[in-house]
Amino acid sequence: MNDNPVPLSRDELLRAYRMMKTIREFEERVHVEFATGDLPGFVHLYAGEEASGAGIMMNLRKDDNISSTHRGHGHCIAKGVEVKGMVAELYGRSNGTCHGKGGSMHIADLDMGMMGANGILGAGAPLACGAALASKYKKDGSVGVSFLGDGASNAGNFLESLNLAAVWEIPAIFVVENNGYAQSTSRDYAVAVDSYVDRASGFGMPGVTVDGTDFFAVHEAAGEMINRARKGGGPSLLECNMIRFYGHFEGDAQTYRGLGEVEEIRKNRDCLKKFIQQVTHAEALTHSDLDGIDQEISVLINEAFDEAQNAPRPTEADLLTDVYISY
Amino acid sequence: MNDNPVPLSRDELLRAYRMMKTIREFEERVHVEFATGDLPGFVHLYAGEEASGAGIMMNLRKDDNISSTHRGHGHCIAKGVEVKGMVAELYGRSNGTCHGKGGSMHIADLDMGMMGANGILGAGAPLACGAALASKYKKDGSVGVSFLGDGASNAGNFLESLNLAAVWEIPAIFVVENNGYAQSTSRDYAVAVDSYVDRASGFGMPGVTVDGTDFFAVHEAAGEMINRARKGGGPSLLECNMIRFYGHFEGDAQTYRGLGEVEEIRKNRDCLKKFIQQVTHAEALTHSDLDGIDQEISVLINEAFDEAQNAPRPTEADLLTDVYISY
Amino acid sequence: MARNITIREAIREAFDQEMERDPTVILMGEDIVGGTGSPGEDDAWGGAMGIYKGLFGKYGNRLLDTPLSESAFIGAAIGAATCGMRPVAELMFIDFLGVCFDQIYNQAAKFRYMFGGKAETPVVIRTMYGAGISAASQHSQTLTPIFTHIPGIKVVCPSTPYDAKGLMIQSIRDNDPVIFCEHKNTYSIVGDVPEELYTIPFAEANIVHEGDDVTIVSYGLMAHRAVEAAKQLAKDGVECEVIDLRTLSPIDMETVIESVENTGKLVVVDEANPRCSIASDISATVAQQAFKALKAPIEMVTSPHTPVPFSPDLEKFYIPSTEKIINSVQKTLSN
Amino acid sequence: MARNITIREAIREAFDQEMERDPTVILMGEDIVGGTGSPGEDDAWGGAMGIYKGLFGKYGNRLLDTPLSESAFIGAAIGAATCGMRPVAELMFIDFLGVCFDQIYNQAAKFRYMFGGKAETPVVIRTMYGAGISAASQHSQTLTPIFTHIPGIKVVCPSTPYDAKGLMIQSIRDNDPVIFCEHKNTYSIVGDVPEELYTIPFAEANIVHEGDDVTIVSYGLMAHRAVEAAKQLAKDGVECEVIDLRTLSPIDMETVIESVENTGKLVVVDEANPRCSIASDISATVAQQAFKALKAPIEMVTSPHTPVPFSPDLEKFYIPSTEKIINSVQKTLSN
Ligand SMILES: Cc1ncc(C[n+]2csc(CCOP(=O)(O)OP(=O)(O)O)c2C)c(N)n1
Ligand SMILES: Cc1ncc(C[n+]2csc(CCOP(=O)(O)OP(=O)(O)O)c2C)c(N)n1
Ligand SMILES: [Mg+2]
Ligand SMILES: [Mg+2]
Repeated sequence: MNDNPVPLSRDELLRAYRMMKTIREFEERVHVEFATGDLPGFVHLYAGEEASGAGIMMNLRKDDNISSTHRGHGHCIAKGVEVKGMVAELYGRSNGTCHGKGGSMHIADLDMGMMGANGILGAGAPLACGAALASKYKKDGSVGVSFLGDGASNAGNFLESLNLAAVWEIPAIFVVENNGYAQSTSRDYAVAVDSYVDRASGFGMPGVTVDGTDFFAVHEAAGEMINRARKGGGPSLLECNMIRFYGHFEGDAQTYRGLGEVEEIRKNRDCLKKFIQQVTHAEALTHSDLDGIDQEISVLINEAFDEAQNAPRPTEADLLTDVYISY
Repeated sequence: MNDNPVPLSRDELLRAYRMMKTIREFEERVHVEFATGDLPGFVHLYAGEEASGAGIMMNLRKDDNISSTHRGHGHCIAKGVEVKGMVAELYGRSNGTCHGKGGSMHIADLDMGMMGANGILGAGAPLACGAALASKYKKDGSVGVSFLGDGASNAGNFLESLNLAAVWEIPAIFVVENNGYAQSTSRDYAVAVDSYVDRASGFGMPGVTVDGTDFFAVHEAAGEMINRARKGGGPSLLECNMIRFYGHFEGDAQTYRGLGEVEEIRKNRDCLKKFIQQVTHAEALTHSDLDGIDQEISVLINEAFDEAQNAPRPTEADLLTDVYISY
Repeated sequence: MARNITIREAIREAFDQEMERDPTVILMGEDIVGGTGSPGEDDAWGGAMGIYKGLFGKYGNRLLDTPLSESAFIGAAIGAATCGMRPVAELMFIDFLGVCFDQIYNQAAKFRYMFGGKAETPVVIRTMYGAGISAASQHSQTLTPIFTHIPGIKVVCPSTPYDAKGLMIQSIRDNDPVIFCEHKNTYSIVGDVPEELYTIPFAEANIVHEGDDVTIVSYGLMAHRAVEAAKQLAKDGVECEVIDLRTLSPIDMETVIESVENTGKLVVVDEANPRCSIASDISATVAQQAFKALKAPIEMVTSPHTPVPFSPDLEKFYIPSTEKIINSVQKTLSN
Repeated sequence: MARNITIREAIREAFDQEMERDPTVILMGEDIVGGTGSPGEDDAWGGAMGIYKGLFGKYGNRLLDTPLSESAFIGAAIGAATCGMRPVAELMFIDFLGVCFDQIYNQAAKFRYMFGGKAETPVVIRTMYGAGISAASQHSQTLTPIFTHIPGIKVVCPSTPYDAKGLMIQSIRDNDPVIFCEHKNTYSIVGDVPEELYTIPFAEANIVHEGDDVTIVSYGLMAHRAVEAAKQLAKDGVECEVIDLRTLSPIDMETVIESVENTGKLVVVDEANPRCSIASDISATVAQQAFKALKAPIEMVTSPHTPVPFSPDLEKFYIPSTEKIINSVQKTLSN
C-alpha cells in the first residue's frame, strides 16, 4: 500500500477528475434528454461507477485495448473516445462515432483501443483475450482489459476466457464491475460465490477486490495487475464493488431496490464526491482547480448535445454500406 | 473415513465387481472388433476408468439421472442400460438401444435414468441440472449427476452449470473424470488450476478429489455428496483422477503419451486389479466368487456381439421416423 | 367469453391457466420474476416485457429467476423436460441464441431421433425477435430461419392475441421442443381472446385477407403489414390473399400452394435477412410444387443483407414496409 | 509447377506459405499442435485431420493449442484480428457452432457495420462439415445455410485441392471474417495444385461440366456427385451443366442465372437439411430472377428434414446420392 493517500501527480489528478466528471455530466445529461423522448433505443448509464473506469484507464496507454459492456459510455470516455462523436452516435446521426449504425450499445473506436461496447453479456471477454494475445506476438507490452458486470460474471464466454487467459499466460485483465444487480436480479442471488477472488482462484489467477467507488483503491490495484501483465506476469481479475445511480436502463422503475437505497448511495457512496474530498483534503487539488474543469466540461457537453441534435441524419444509401470490406 | 477398507455388503461388492468387469470386457471386445473394421463411427473406450463410473453408480437409484459424455459406455452399463442393446447400437442395428440412430456417442435410456452420452463436450452438465431441478419439484429425493472429462471442464456450458446449480441449490453432482488428457492435449496444459476443489470453490460449491482408480475412495466420496444432495444440501463436485488404457478414440496413435506410459498404468494403476486385490485381501470376496461372475460376463458379451452382428439393419423407412412426436 | 386484450396479456393468461391446470409447468428466465433476493418488490420486473407480472404471487417457486447463463438454464429446462416437467424458458432476445444454441439444436431438437424415438422433450423456449425500436444490431434480429432450418424443433410466430394464447397453450402441451417467437412490436396489439383454455394446432395457416389476384405470405408483425398493403391495394381493385403462417415449422404449405394455384402470383414477406430465409424457403417450395400455376416471378420482400442499423432513420428503411409490399405486388401484376 | 496433391496437403501448403509470407498469420484450435505439455511428441496430432502436421516445427508458438473453450478461443481469434493479426481458428466440427456462435455472428460478422465501417476483422474459421463416416447426429451436419443467412460473414466451401489452396489463401488475406467449410469426406481427393501462392476470388463459381439441357448447382462434396450424375446422364444423351459454387456467401448467382437462362431447368443439390437451405436459397433467387427462362419446376435434392442417423445403412439413404440427382434431372426433363 502506498502511504500517500493521493499518489498521483497534479496533472494526473486533473486528468482523472476530468475523466470522471465528464462521464458524470455526460450521463446526467443523457438521463435528462432520454426523458424527453428524443434519444432512441436502450441506454444504460454509468453514473456512480466512474471511479472504476477512470481508476483503470488512468493506467492504460492508447495502444492498450479494452472491451466494454452494454454500460459502456464511461469506458469510452475514459479510454479517450471523442465525446461529441459519442453524443451524435446516441442520436443516431451520421457524424456519430459509428455513423449512427451502432448506437449506445455498440460504440467502438479501435484507433483509441476501444473494442466496443457490447450488447451480448460476457462477449467482450474473449475479445480482450484476443487483444492480449496479439500483444504477445507484437511484443509491445500492451494489455487487453475486459469489463464485465456481476451478471455477466456467470456467462460461459467470460468463464472460458478466464481459463484461456491463464493457460496462454496472456496480458489480460478482467474487471468485474459489481454494482449489486444484473437488471433487477440481485448479485447475492445470482452469483454463487461470495468473493470474486475465489472465482479467479478457480482459474489459477490472482484476484483482488476493491471499493470501486474509491478511485485511488481502483487505480492502485489495477496498476499492479496491469504492470504485472505488461511484464509477462499473466492475467488477473479485479472486482470493483460499486453502485449505479440510475436504473438498469433508462425507463427502469427500479422497484427491486430497497426504499431509500438510491438516495443513500447518492449521499454516502458517490465516487466523485469521495474523490473531491480526498484530493482537496490532501491539498493536492483546490476547489477552484476543479471548478475550472467543471466549466470546460459543461461547455463541452452543451456543445456536444446541441451539435448532435442538429447533426445530419444518415440516408437510405447508408443502409447498404459497411457490411463487408469487399464482397 | 470408514475404517473398514471394503465397507459394502457381499451383494454390493459382487454387484460392483460385475459392473466394472462387464465394462472392461465390453470395452476390450469393442477394441478388438473395431480393429476388424466392422464397427462404424467414432468409439471412445472407458477401459481403465471403471472404478469411477461404478463407484458413483453404486450410490444411485434407478430414478436418479445421469448425463454422460462421448466416453459413455461405462456410464451406461453401470447405470443399468442393457448390454445387448448397447452392442447392437454400436453396430447400428435396429434392435439397438436407439434403434441404430444414435450410435456410441448417443446411447441413452431415459427409463434407466441415463440421459445420454453426448457428442458435445460439457453439454450434459445443464441437462443434469435439469434432472436435479425436476427432482426438487417432484420431491422424490433423486439426484442428477453430470459426468465430464478434464477437457470439458473448460467448457462454458459446464462452468455456467456449476453456478446455476449452486444458485438454485439443486441436487446436482458434477463428476470430473480427469484422465489427464483431452484428446492429445494434456490436462496440465489446458486446465489453468491445479485442483478442481478450487474450481468448485469459485462457484460456492464443495469439491473433493479422489483417486479415481480406487473404487472404494470414489464410492465413499460420491456417497457423501449424493446423500447430502438428496437431503437438500445442494450440489458438489467430485474429481476422479484416473487413466485411460486406450487412445482418445479407437485409431488414435497416442504419440502424445510418454514412452511406456500405457504399459505402466496397465501394470500399476488398473482399477480392476486394485479392486480384486482389495476385496480378496480383506477376504470379503474370493477368487472363485469373481471367477463365477467372469464366466457369466464372458457369455453375455459373446452373445451380445454374436447377436448384434446378426441383427437386422434399419431400412429406408426408418430414416424419416422419430423426428417429431407429432408434426 | 372473449374480451379485448393485448398479446402481452394473452400470453400471461396462457401461462396462468396452464400452470393452474398442470403442476409440471414451470417458468424460468432472467428477471422473469425480477428482484429475487433483492430488497425491493418480490416480482419487480415480471420479465423484460412484464409478461409474468403477478404470476409469482400465485405460483411462487414455479417461476425461477436465473443467473445470466443461457446455456445452463435453457439446458436445464431441456433436461427437466426429459424428466417429466413442462418448462418454459425465456431467451430474452432471439439475438442471444448464439450463447445457448447448442442446447437447442444439438440437444433438445435431436434427442428424439438420436435416441431412437424414445425421448420426449416438452420444452418451450419463449423469445422476442424483430427490429423497430432502435435496439441495434444485437437486439433486433429475426433469426427465425435458423431455427426453421433445424429438424426436431418447432417454430411458432403468433401475430394476434388470439393466436398467441392458443399457440402458447399448444406449445406447452406439445411433446416436442418449441421455440415461441414474439415480435417485440406486437405486445400491445389488442384482439378478442376467449377466457377459456383452447389450443391452435400447428401448421394451420390463417387466411387473414381474401383475394384472387396475388398471394402474400407472411408471419408475425409482417402479417399485419401485409394486410395493410392488401387493404390499400383493394382500393385500386387489386385483391390480395394474405396468408399468416402462424407456425414456420411445421409449416402449412398446402394453404400456400392452394392459394398460388388460384392467384398464380406470389409475394413473400419476411423481416429476416434474405439469404436462406423463410422467404426463400417458401419461394423454393412453390417453385417446385406449384410451378405450373405461377404466372410471374416470385417476389421476396425482406430486410437487406446487412445487420440491423441503430439509427431510427436507417431502421425505417431496413424493415419491410407496407409500401415495399405494395410495390412488389404491383411488380408481379405487371408481369 | 503443379503437382498432384490432396486437399489435406493443399490446405497445409496454404498455411505454410502464408505463414512464411505474413508474420501476422497465426493458427489456433484444439489439438492443432496436439501434445503441448504432454510427455510424447510435440505435435502429436497436428489437428484432428492432421492438417497442421509439421507446421509447429517450423512456426513454433504461432500455432496454439487451446483448451476446450470454443467461445473463448474463437472470440480471441476475432479480437486479435481487430488488433492487427490474421488468425485462423479451427472449429473442429461445424456441429460445434452452437457453443461459440455468438462470437461469429454477433461479434465478428457485425463489427464492421455496427462500428460504422471502421473495423476490419480478418479472421478465418476453419471447420469440417458433412455426413458419411457414421459420426452420427452431432458430428455430421452441414449447417452451411446458418452461416450463409448471416450478413457480414463469408462462407467458403472448396471441393478440390486447387480450390482449397487458392480459396484458403484468399480467405486469410480477406479482411472480412470467413468461415471455411471442408467436407470431411473430401480430404483425400487429389488434384493438380500449383506450387506457388495464388488466390481464387470469392463469388466465382466454376462450371465443372458443360451442357445445355439442365443446370445442376452444388458445392463441396455434392459437386462431385453432381458431376458423377452428369457423366452418367451424358451416356443417355442428357447434357447437364454442373456449377460448383465454391463460395456460398458471396455467391455467384450470375453464372447460375446465365446457365438457367440457357437450359431452362434447374436442379439444386445440397447436403444440408432442406428448410431455409442453400438449395432453397438458390431456387428462390432463380424463381425471382430467371422465372421467364424456367421451363420446369425447380428440383431440390437435399437431406431429409431429420437429424443425421448413425447407422451406415440409414446414412446411405440420408445423403443425396448420384442416383437421386439423376432422378431429379430426369424429372425436370419429363416436364
Ligand atoms: C447473453 C445476454 N444475456 C442477457 C442479456 C440481457 N441483459 C442485458 S444487461 C443484463 C444485466 C447485466 O448485469 P451486469 O452484468 O451486472 O451489468 P450491469 O447492468 O449491472 O452493469 C442482462 C441480463 C444480454 N444482453 N446478453
Ligand atoms: C464442444 C466440443 N468441442 C470439441 C469436441 C471434440 N472433442 C471430443 S472429445 C474431446 C476431448 C475430451 O477430453 P475430456 O473432456 O478430458 O474427456 P476424455 O476424452 O478424456 O474422456 C474433444 C476436444 C467436442 N466433441 N465438443
Ligand atoms: Mg451489475
Ligand atoms: Mg480427459
